[in-house]
Amino acid sequence: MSLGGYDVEVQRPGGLATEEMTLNMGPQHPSTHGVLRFIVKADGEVMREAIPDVGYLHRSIEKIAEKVGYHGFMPYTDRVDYVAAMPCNQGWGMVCEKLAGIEVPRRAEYCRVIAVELNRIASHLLSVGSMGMDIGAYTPFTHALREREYINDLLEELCGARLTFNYMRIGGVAWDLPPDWVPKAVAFLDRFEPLIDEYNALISYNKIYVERLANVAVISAAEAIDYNLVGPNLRGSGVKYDVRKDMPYSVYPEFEFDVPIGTGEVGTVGDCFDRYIVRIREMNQSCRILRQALAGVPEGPVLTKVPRKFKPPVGDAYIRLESARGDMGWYCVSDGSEYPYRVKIRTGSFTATSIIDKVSRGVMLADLIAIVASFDLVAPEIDR
Amino acid sequence: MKQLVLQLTGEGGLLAGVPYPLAAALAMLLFGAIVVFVFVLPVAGVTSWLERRVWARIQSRVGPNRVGPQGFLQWLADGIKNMLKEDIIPTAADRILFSIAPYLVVIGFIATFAVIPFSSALVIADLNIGILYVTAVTGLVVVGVLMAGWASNNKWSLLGGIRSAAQIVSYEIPAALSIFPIVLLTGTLSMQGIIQAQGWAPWHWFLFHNPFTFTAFFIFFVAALAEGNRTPFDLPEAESELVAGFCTEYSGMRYLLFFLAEWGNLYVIGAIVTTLFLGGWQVPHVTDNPFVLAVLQFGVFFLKSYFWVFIAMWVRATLPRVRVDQLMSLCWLYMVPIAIVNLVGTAIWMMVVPAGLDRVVQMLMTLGGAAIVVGFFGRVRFHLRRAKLRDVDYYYNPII
Amino acid sequence: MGYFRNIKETVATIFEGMSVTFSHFMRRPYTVQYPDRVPIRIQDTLPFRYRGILEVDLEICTGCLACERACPIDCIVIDAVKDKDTRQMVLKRFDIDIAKCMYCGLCSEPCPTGSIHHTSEFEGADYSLESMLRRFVKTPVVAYKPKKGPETDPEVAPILDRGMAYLTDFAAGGEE
Amino acid sequence: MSLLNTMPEFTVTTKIDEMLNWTRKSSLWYMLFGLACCAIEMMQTGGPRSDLDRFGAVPRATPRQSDLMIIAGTLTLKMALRTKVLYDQMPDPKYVISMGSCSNCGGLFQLAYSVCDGVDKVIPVDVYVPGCPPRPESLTEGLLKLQEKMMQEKWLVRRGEDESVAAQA
Amino acid sequence: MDAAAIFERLQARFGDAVVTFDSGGEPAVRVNPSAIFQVCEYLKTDPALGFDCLSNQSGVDYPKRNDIEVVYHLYSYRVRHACVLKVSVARDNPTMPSVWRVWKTAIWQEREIFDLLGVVFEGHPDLRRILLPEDWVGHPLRKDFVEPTEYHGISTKRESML
Repeated sequence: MSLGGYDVEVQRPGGLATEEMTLNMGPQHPSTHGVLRFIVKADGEVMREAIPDVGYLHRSIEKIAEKVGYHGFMPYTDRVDYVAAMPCNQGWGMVCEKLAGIEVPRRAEYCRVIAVELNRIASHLLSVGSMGMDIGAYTPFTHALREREYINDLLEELCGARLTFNYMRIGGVAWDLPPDWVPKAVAFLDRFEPLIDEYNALISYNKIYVERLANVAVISAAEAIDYNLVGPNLRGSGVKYDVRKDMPYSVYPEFEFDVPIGTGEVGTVGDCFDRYIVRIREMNQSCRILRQALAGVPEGPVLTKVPRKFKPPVGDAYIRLESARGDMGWYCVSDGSEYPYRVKIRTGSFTATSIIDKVSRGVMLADLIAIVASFDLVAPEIDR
Repeated sequence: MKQLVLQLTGEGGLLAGVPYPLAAALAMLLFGAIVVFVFVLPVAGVTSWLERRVWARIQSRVGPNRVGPQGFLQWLADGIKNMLKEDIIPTAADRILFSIAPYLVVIGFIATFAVIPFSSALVIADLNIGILYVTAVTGLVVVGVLMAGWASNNKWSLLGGIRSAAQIVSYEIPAALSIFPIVLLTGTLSMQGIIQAQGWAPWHWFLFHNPFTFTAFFIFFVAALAEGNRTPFDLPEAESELVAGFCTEYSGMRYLLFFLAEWGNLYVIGAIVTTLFLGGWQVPHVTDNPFVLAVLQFGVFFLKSYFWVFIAMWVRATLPRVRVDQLMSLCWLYMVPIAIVNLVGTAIWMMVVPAGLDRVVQMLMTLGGAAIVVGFFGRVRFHLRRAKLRDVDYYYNPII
Repeated sequence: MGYFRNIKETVATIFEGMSVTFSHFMRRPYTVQYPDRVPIRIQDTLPFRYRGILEVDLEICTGCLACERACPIDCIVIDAVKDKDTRQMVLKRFDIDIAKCMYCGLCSEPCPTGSIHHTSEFEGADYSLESMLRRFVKTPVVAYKPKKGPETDPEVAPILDRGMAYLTDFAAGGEE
Repeated sequence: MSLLNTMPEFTVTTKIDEMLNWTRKSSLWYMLFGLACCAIEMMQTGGPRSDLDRFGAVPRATPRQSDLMIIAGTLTLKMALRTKVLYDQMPDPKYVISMGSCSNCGGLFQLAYSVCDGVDKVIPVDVYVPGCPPRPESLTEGLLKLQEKMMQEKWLVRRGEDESVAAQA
Repeated sequence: MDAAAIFERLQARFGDAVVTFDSGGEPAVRVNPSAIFQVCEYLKTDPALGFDCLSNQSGVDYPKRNDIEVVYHLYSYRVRHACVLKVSVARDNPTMPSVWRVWKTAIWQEREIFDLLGVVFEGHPDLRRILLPEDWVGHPLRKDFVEPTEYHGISTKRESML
């Protein structure tokens, strides 16, 4: 049911003075996903603007990199994006390997891809689940958490931790796939894929849910590129771009998978629903990649010998990889010493937050929640 | 009740000599107090526990099961804890309004119990304007909620209060309009009268009386959910939007009252729906013993109304929340027009349809209702099989 | 006819969603009822690589300080001094601050004997930070000296076997 | 509560105390307040696998209705001031669990310039849970430890002389 | 188009005084700070270059050379190629034009560089601290940054228990 037009132009009889209300949403608010603050100027339920105030989780990870050395920084990369820590691990590994010109064994690349894709599913699950929760449905969230537990179990067996993996090393991965692990992962996929359909039946195509998300915060492709949106947020606006496909790294060219984009099936291309549904479809694609990768893990070592005192030559390197929140940039400057000279991490959430100010003008308060959820913001990724 | 009082005040009764009006008033007060303390409080509490258990099962959890047997005493622990917690009145709040508001909300919902007919005898007061009284008295809740939102001097509370006021006031209209077809059919506003006009079997219920009452039932249930601030219409306390809505600043005892009202209201919704559409306490004629009959009727009524409480919990665990403008357009664009169609339709139905056809339609409607239920379980089975079909029963963690 | 299609879609999708949630009444809950209502301890179900609270087998600690150096946040402190008379390494202190530890596993990778290792233990909640300091050396002990041949001491041999087994799986791909 | 603390110690008062403590510990509503990585594990703890609701602990969005604050994650200096405000908004009796290395003592972010090393610098902590992040069972254990502590509390009976002085100070 | 080709185009347009080629590390184009806006505008609007996205903007402090280097990683979604620009500004007076009119994403990325390194972008609409609190002193990613001992009464150091 098209529950009312979306036109929120407020009409009031002449002479009735209204006062603008300043709402302070966050840093502690149930739906800001961690510590994120919005200074909302509202006219009743309609927002004039919502200015994001970030930095409540600025943990100075980039400065710490200059103090702990190349190997020691690996555990910190887990904390850059705790929901999808594997891509961050991989990013740091890749940028160091590019600096020093290290070749990664093929088996290690497969291990990396498997771990990253599992983690991507876990991250997207949390994203779509919390989206459901923010819209007001709690059950999809707990179902998503339930499936996450299986992935956590798999990753725990692979690398010994549930969230902060510290799995990858410069030049490969720390641990080989455990024996009997591959069938378990395949069993998980067999179990998980029908559950995506169930999830869609439960929430994705629910009329109330669709109405809440369709046509909200439409971002055109040009705007998305201008604001440097990446990953599912960019693809939701209809730009068919995936670093795994368009700037191939690791062993991704060996796998067949599609890049889902927003098509505006219930509203306009680039609305909240498109950003949401892209994530759901990406989970399917990740399952596809995982099946191919699990079937074709080559034999061989998983780690090249890298000296404990790792000293890459002077220079800088910039790599891009597709993390769960999209194109993640790692820039590292080396001065030839044991410690990185400067590390800069360009993350998807940071740039996505910068567009909230623009798209939130004139929408309703409840829509702000949907917008924030649809960008899949993770606080430390914004603040680092 | 009237007979009981007459018996007591009559010759040789316990209260012989006491004038009847005084005795009747005392009896009403006593029964009211019993209802509140023995029935309303535990029902509200147990409902909150049950809701958590139902939620938990839907969410693949187990829910509270440590406090007492199967966690049954959870509501008691919650209640006593909240009673003993520090009661904060924010310095910026309007002290008087802030303190009164929860009581208004509680009065608004407890007062409805005055006319709920638990059996043919068990009713505090069988008002001849019973159903009108219910719609009127629940209006107090709006005042309380709006007062709470305003007095808290918190912007989230204010927004919650305003949303609640707009919502309850709007949804009173479709709710009332859906009651009218029943009033048309029975010709009475008395709750007992409405129940007496129905029978014990489903095809005697107004739910299956004709297509218009069938629709009216759903309109009424949805509107009642909205009035009770239940998901998908829980906007006033939308946790992910307004922190905790109008009760953001409330703590301790005062919050407990809101808590009580929320779950107590749920039962009221169930009871009214049962009265209006599901034949109330009507049971097949099995005995003439008034005591057994009362227990039987009470049991039937309680189960029927609790079924709708369960439905409301289940809906809450399933559906997302609507937006505030959608809430309004849902009311004014969809529910009010349909409710009016129902009203007119029922009137025409009463005039046009002959008595014989009436019975056939009722049987067909009942069959249709059964078909919907069967279809529903078909879908449930489909979902179960899809999950099971490829569920290789391979659990990684040995404990699970 | 968008009006009636909206009503139809709403009813249909809510019907579908309700059937999904109802089907969960017929599925098992997934809760592991830690701590008491579980058939086996959770710790025993955790995988071998699980990085729980650190533990040190002092019998096989060589006092090489590799773990202390590897730790990026200095949560391990070792005092190892060379006894002048016996020319042996003596461990005077081996403290790990589990309140600060980040459970990354970087310390157990370079350990030559698998002395410092992660256990599957995760229960360590306490009322004060001081009690979360793990002091392994109660009285100064002599550090372990790796032998050329197989281990002969019957007390140390099983511990060393365990340590080496841990190393082969946990730090198999360790650098250098 | 201060008025009640004047009663002498009897079996009755002890029993009542026990009952009150039981209700408190059985209904520990925690604040939905996640800071960083540990927040995800806190969600998982409330999730299906290790359901905190079993112990009667449910999340509440507003500090006014919560008894327990789980500091889940790194507390930055910018956030520390807010956390203090939130803690002050909670009604007595209130408890704090510090979850994970970062909130215990700064953990791996002790090297950072913008991180408050340890939540105990800002608000009093009842239970510390180690881990980075602690797994859900670990947090559950922390909650049980807190319940143990709560059962020792005395509300009705007179406190020792030194204790009441300390309470006044 | 690779870095050398892009440089040739820029050289032809702006001349040697404005752009130089930097081959240390990743090949990059070194741009005179005063001309960065014009260069960026050209890079975006020229159809063959078409750099429609500022993928990453970072600042690096070099106290030895006494300058702060701002690095632009550009990407073109249209042409699918990338390029790196480097701009050096004096460390004691780090001022350079903002490019937010070319790419909106620069608004926040420049704010971050201002916050952490103290580079002032002229013409920026909203140059405030972003990650650190408003009352913070100093720019922490500079190499000579000294950690404050106290912030609003909270000491920033913790004695190790060990």
